[in-house]
Amino acid sequence: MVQAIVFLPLLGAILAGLIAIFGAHARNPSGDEVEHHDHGHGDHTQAADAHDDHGHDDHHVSEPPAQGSRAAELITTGLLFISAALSWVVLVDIGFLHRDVVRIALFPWINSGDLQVAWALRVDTLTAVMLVVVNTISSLVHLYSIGYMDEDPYRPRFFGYLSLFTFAMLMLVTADNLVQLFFGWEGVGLASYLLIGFWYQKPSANAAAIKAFIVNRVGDFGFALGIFAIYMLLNTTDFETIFAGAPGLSGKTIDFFGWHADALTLTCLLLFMGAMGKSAQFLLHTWLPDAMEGPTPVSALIHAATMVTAGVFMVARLSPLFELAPNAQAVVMFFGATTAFFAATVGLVQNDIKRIVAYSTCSQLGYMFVAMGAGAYSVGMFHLFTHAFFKALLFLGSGSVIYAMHHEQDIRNMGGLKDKIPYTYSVMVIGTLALTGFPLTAGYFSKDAIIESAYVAHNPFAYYGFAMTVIAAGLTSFYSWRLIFKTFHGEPHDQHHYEAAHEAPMWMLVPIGILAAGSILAGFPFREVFAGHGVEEFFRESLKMHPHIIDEMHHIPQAIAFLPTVMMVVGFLVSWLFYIRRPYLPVELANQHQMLYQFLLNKWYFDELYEFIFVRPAKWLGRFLWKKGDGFVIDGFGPDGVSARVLDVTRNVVKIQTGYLYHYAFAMLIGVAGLITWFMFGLGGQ
Amino acid sequence: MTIGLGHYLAVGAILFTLGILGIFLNRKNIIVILMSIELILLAVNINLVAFSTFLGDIVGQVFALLVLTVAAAEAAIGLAVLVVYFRNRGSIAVEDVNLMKG
Amino acid sequence: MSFSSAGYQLLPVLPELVLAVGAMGLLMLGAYRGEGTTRPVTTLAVVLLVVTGALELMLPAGKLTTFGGSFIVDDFARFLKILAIIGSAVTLILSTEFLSDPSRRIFEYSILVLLSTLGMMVLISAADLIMLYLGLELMSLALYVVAASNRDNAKSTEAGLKYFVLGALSSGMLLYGASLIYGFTGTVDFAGIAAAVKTGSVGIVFGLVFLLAGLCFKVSAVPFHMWTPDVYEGAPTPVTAFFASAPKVAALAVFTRVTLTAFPGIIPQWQQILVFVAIASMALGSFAAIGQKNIKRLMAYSSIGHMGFALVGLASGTVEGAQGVLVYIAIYVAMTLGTFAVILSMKRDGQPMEQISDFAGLSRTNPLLAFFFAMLLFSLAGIPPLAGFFAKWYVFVAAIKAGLFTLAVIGVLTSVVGAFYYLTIIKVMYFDEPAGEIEPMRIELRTVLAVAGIFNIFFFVYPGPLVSVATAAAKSLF
Amino acid sequence: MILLALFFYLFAGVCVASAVMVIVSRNPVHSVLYLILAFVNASGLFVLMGAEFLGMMLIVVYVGAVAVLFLFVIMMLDVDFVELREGFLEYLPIGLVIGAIFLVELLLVAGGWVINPGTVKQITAAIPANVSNTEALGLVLYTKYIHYFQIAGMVLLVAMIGAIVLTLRHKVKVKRQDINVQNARTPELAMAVRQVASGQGLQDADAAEWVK
Amino acid sequence: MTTWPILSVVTFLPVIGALAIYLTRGDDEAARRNARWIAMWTTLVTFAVSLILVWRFDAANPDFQFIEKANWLASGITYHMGVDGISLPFVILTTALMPFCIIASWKSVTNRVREYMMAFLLLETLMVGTFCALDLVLFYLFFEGGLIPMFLIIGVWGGPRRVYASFKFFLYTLLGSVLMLLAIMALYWNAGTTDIPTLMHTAVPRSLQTWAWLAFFASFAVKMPMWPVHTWLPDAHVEAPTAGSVILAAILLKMGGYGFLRFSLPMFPLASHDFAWIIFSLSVIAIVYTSLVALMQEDIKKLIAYSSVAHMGFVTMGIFAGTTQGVAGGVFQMVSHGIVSGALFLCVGIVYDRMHTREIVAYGGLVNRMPLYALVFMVFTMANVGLPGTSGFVGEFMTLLGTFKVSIPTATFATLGVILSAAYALWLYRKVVFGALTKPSLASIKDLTFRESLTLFPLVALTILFGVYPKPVLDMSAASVQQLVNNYNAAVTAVKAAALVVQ
Repeated sequence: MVQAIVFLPLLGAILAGLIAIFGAHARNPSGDEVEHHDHGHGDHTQAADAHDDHGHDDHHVSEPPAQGSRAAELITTGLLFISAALSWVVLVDIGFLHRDVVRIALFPWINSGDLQVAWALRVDTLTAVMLVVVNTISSLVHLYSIGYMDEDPYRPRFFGYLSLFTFAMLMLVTADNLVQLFFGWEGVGLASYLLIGFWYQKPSANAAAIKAFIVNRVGDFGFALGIFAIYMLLNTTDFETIFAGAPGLSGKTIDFFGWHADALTLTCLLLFMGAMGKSAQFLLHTWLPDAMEGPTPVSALIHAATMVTAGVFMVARLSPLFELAPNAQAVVMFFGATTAFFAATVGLVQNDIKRIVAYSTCSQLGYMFVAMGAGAYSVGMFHLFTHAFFKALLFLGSGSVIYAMHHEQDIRNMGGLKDKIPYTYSVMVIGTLALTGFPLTAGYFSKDAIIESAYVAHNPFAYYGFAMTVIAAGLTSFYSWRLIFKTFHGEPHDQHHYEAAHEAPMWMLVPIGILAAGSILAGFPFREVFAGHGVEEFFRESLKMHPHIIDEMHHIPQAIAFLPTVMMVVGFLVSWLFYIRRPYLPVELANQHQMLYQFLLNKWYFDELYEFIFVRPAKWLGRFLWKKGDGFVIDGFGPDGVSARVLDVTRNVVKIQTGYLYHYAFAMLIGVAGLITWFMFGLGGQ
Repeated sequence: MTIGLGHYLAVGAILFTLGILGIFLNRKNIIVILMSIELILLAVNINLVAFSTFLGDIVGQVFALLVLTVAAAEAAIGLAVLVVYFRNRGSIAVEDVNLMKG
Repeated sequence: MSFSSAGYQLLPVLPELVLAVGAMGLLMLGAYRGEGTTRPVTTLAVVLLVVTGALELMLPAGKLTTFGGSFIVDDFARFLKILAIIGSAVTLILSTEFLSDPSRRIFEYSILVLLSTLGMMVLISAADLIMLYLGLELMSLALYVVAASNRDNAKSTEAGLKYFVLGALSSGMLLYGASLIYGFTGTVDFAGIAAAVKTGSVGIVFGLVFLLAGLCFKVSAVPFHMWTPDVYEGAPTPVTAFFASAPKVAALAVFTRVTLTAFPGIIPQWQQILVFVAIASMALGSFAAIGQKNIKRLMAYSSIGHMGFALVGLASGTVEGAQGVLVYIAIYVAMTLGTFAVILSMKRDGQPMEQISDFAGLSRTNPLLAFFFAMLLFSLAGIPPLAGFFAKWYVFVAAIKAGLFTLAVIGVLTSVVGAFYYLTIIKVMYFDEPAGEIEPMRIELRTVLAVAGIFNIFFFVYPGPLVSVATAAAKSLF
Repeated sequence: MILLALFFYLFAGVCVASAVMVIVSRNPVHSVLYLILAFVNASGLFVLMGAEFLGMMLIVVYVGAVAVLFLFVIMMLDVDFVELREGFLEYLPIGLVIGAIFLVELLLVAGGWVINPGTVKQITAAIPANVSNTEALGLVLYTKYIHYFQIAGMVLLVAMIGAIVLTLRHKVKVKRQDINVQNARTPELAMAVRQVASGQGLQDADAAEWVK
Repeated sequence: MTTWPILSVVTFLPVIGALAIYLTRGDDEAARRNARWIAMWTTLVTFAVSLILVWRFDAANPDFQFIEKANWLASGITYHMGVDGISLPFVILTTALMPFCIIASWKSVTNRVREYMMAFLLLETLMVGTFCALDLVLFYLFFEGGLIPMFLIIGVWGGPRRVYASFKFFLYTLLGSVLMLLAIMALYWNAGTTDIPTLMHTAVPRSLQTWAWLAFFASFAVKMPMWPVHTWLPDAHVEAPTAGSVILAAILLKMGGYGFLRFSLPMFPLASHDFAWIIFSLSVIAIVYTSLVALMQEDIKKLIAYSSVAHMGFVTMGIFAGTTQGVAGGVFQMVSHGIVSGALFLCVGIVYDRMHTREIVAYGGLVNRMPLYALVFMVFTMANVGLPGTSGFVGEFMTLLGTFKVSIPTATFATLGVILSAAYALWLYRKVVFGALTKPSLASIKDLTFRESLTLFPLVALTILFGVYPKPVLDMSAASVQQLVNNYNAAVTAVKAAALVVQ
């Protein structure tokens, strides 16, 4: 069953990929045909061919969809639904019926000496939760995409990528060892790269795709080093063995560039670096907003619900290590809290509908890491679980809006849409409620639990985490409602698009509906097993919780417990004031605090900063090393220089050969004279 | 005031050096170079004979005799070469012997 | 067979006698029959050389001496004599075209080559200083004449003149050295010298320096090499081929025999001389050749460099060293003769071409020739698996064993520089556009090239015979 | 003893002085004459050393043959005696310095030469007592050292061949009688009858053939 | 063991093919076709025979197998052939890639086809021989001999600056090698033999180890190539014809790594241990430096060439880490890089054949017209980046893992290459393949032909297969690698123990 869950998407990906390839190949002449033409008709045919094809490229959108598009869609979506259904079965089996942890060894991968890495599937509760999240969201996104992408000629490819992504994500969550985890980790990175750059004609999409991949690689740099460190310490990459051996490592140190670091702390920090990259945490977050260049379903699936939570999952998976490294936990909490606050502030002023949601995602991921840092792993997972629903919902809803507005994404050009697309409006409101933590929605339970866990955490950054998350809760509420108000309320700003706006087809509405239901229902029923007393029983060995955190969370002051809700209300009110009641206020505010506004609008200038610190120096250095290093120094003093010197010597040597007899005789004389002088003065060692 | 081996050898050495100097200091014509070579051989012969006498060994004189013979042959060849060279170039100036260099 | 004169066994000198008498017979033939006999005389000369070589091989095995020990026929002498004879014979074969020109129908050419070869054989077998000197002069005088044998050509006569003047100077130096050695040891016999010379007193070292200077001139080692480029360029091409092969064999032979049998007691002294000379030769040969445009001049520098490599083996002063020298010179002769066969075949419109640029595009117009030539050049550069590599291998192994690391390192580095100019020729042949057709290759050139080329390419398959013979030859010196 | 020394210095002095003159004379004829002088004095030195035969040979061979040959060639070539050209003197000092070093070292070694007593035992052919120098040489030259003699003969042969090859020229333009050719000549070969059209003369091609 | 000299057959079979081509005279179209087909069949048969090696190879035996020994040169220098788990993968890699090279040259080489094919076949012999030789002199013969055909291949069939590139290639490599030759001589002198198995069990004196190690290093570092002696590689790659680049990248570079494994580590363990820091530094510099340089390249081939240098940095680092994973990873990385970089050069060759330029700016948007090509190129780009699931990952991962144990700074800096490789590879892909197809010159460019697909798809399959299931290669070399590492560690520990006793 587990194999089916994991490999059905792969099968779908391969089938869709084949369809895409054959379709694309059929539309583009191969070199073979050129030869054929050459024999038959010569240049004329070729020229005509060329002209035809050029025409195609100019009117790309009008290109007919590839043959078999529908087949590809149905195959991948169907397989995904099977997978999703099976995932729920597995969750029930393992989480609620307490079946044993499943470990399926497939076949060996890297075997060398004591390094034994195998392909294996491991399903425990943690994995099962992820399976459910991934497959459910993915299947819904597939379904949604059938509608959303119906104008795109390259749908088979798109669905192939989507399924490929799902497969990689499943490999990630079912990994039994760090290397396989890394495989899935990079696999989702690849899929993300491909999907962001799906519209490869767009330079911005290509740039965003590369940026996503490379920034993730920066994280992976740390992740890889973490794996190496673990292997060095424990000679294994298997989770079971690592967890068994981890307690023995306390007190060990590693000499890391002269710093005698505590082994576990260092390892955890390195691994967390990977998580930061994948989960777009502060400093490595820059790729996420740019990733919105990809089609909206991709944003929903990858950049909201699943892939970006891989970092959270990884920390949860490695909770036995992190529990042993309190310093590392502190760092996790610091970065989580900072991200939560930072992303929320940036989200306040963004105008692109997807970017607002993206920053919101970023911020929510920060929340999850706060929980991880607090040691309340299950709570973080809870938020991951609920967030998947309402964030996917928000994205898909945004997609629906964009679809309705014919690929308009700027909220300043929207307004008043609630009448044109009421269904979308209502689900967006549901999503927003869940996100902002409106009582009894899914987000309410998970988010409050995180804030509580931060409050009670035994961590130097506990209060910082608490404060940041509370503030961020208010900000979240503000920008979320801002989005709703600017998009659906008020006057339409772009009359042309407004007129044309219409509700999306059923392919899209159904998945949104399901997600809306999930956004409400995913909270309460699971509250007990994620953030209550059922945690032990539910997660069993798959998480190593801080021993008392759940208990302490239940004993915090009432005032604290209500604080997030208060913040939520404040945020809503301010937003209402700004965008419904007094729409001129934000403009004035922005004008008065131009600096602050620009600072936020430009995302704290991170892109510019990185461009300045990393990208440009790297390019400069590359060019310098190439031209000066290789060209001037190495070649100049190496081969080219030496050969030039050789030629100089040659010129001089040849000059000695004057052609004059007496010079020749003179040379002989000097030779003999030199030698006898050498011996005369005993230099010959007599 | 005894004239020993060293004296003869010294004469030989001086003649030898003069012969060599004659080859590379001479810029006038090649015949003088050939003569310098004869001087060198003469120096050698003086050496050989001196050694022969002072060692009481006849081999040195035999050697000298052969050197003498060969020197004559060498002179003949040298002059022959010189003659054909002159026929080609119309000159035997040393610095004109410079068609090939480098 | 009692075969003696003045109480001396003549059997060991039988080949030399046959050669001398034969040469004089051919001289008679030519003198009485005139110019028309050039071709038959040449042919007969080759036959005579072959007979001489065969006789040399048929001599009883082991070490034969005669003339009171001043003439030695041992494995070493046999090996090198055969090599010198091959060099001379092949050169004669290569010369047929040169001699067929009406203006140059000089049958004496062949006679001179024969007498020069006689000189080489004497030189190779010489075991005292007088023999050495006489052999050397016999060889050299003939060489001076053949260098100028294109007597209507200014370059040829200039080459002869330069060669003569400097050669005479060098033999003067050699003689002076010989006289000092004689004076010090009281004998001219190598064995006697070896017995007398146990320490390097200044007088003997002076003698040695002068003696070696004379020998260095003959092998054209730096700084006694100056004649080489000019003479190689000026002399008629077949003569250049001759210069580059047989005399080098003889000179190197006597070099080896003198140093190893007459002066084993002062190895450190002459080792220093040889190290200096070898380094200078290798370096100069490599560096100066790069600037050349004339292929014959280039070959001159190349041979200077190669002699430097051969002397590296000798500098070690061991059996391995001697063996290395022998292998080196054998392979060198093969490579050189092959190369000159190519150079001789480079004719366009009846005119010989000597510029490197004339080889442009040879791989298109004459691929097989180009291929063999390229392989010869790679071999000269010492690139495995060609024969030239093994030549270098043996000398450098010997140097390493003797602890001459610096010499070895400099040697291999200069060989890299040397590879550059060989590559330049290959580049011209293979990478450049053809400069025009060349005349079809004459059959004798083809044969020589094919034999040399095949030896060169396939030497690595079965190197055993040459190596073992060289080993035996080297051992016979010790 | 003193006399011996005096003669030594006389011969040696004149010999060296004339050697110097050989290389510094501007006129090659003078050089040759100085060369002869040097040889004569050297032969005197030989006589002083007791090598009378060699002394005589030096005079006979060198003075009588070689030097005369030099003179002959100088006369034959009729060279105009070139003056020293400017610029060549710049190498003179260094040449002289090297030459001086050379000379000093040689003198140091050769001048102080002492026969090593051990080497006297080495000698192979001691000069027999009570025998004239010529006879002593003759005793070994044709017996023990016959091979040297023979090879020297070959050297002379080479010299002879070489000199002939290089210098002897068969004159190409000289007309020689060839009786066979004369006897084989027929009227057909000797003449041709042509029909010459009036006013046109012989065609060029015909003319060429005719002339040949 | 074997009844027939299988290794000699594999080695010299291509020579027979070359002779056969020589016998087909003429230069018309028919002769060219014959030459191509003979070359094709020769390489295929050679490959088939080499597969027998795989089949009969005993992977559990760490020693040399298929031994052949015959008298050759003087004492101690014999014709000795054999393979073990370290050399066999390279033999197979060579024989396997040759048919691809022949196919890749099928249409693109029209000039002097016979000579071209002969040169390639001779090159194959020399390459296989290098990996099979168990005698130092024999090894050197093959090792250096390879310069000749490669020199001609670059020089005759190369690009505009081919003369410079071929000379640089030849002289640079020769310079390194001659020093090795001296070291070989010194070893010969020391042990009286050049037999590799014997030498591996002969203790070499410490000082000789040092010098010999440095001399071997000079040769292999150039061949590898390691920074800073790498500059010949970009030039040679750029100017060489496609198949030449493939061979250069896939096989010739591996000779350096193979040499380190075969000689430096087993014969001079102490020197290797002493000098490991040099290797580490140079490797790290190579990885970071050349990656940065690759980032700024304007020529596709040059970029890939620089990336090769970086990837070879992982190999050297892994090998001299002296750990099982490092060494095995080095071997695997070389095999993988052989496939991947070879394939990348094939990819470049395909567009070069169409457009006759390698300037990156001349391309863009190829995916619009060449979807198959884009797919294939993507796979190899990702393998080049070291994406898990492709063979590129396994090698990089193992070498880094193996090195981390020994030197954390080295591994850390080297891991930076993971980021940089992504940067330059994806940048290249974006500039060449992605984007809108706006350049008129590209408008009528055609997708892969059948023949081109034939060269690329098997390599795609191998890249992914070895990425997911590298076991065949790893198992093949495991025993030999383990023995190598054990001996190395034993030697190093012994010396350390001795040093302790002295203290």
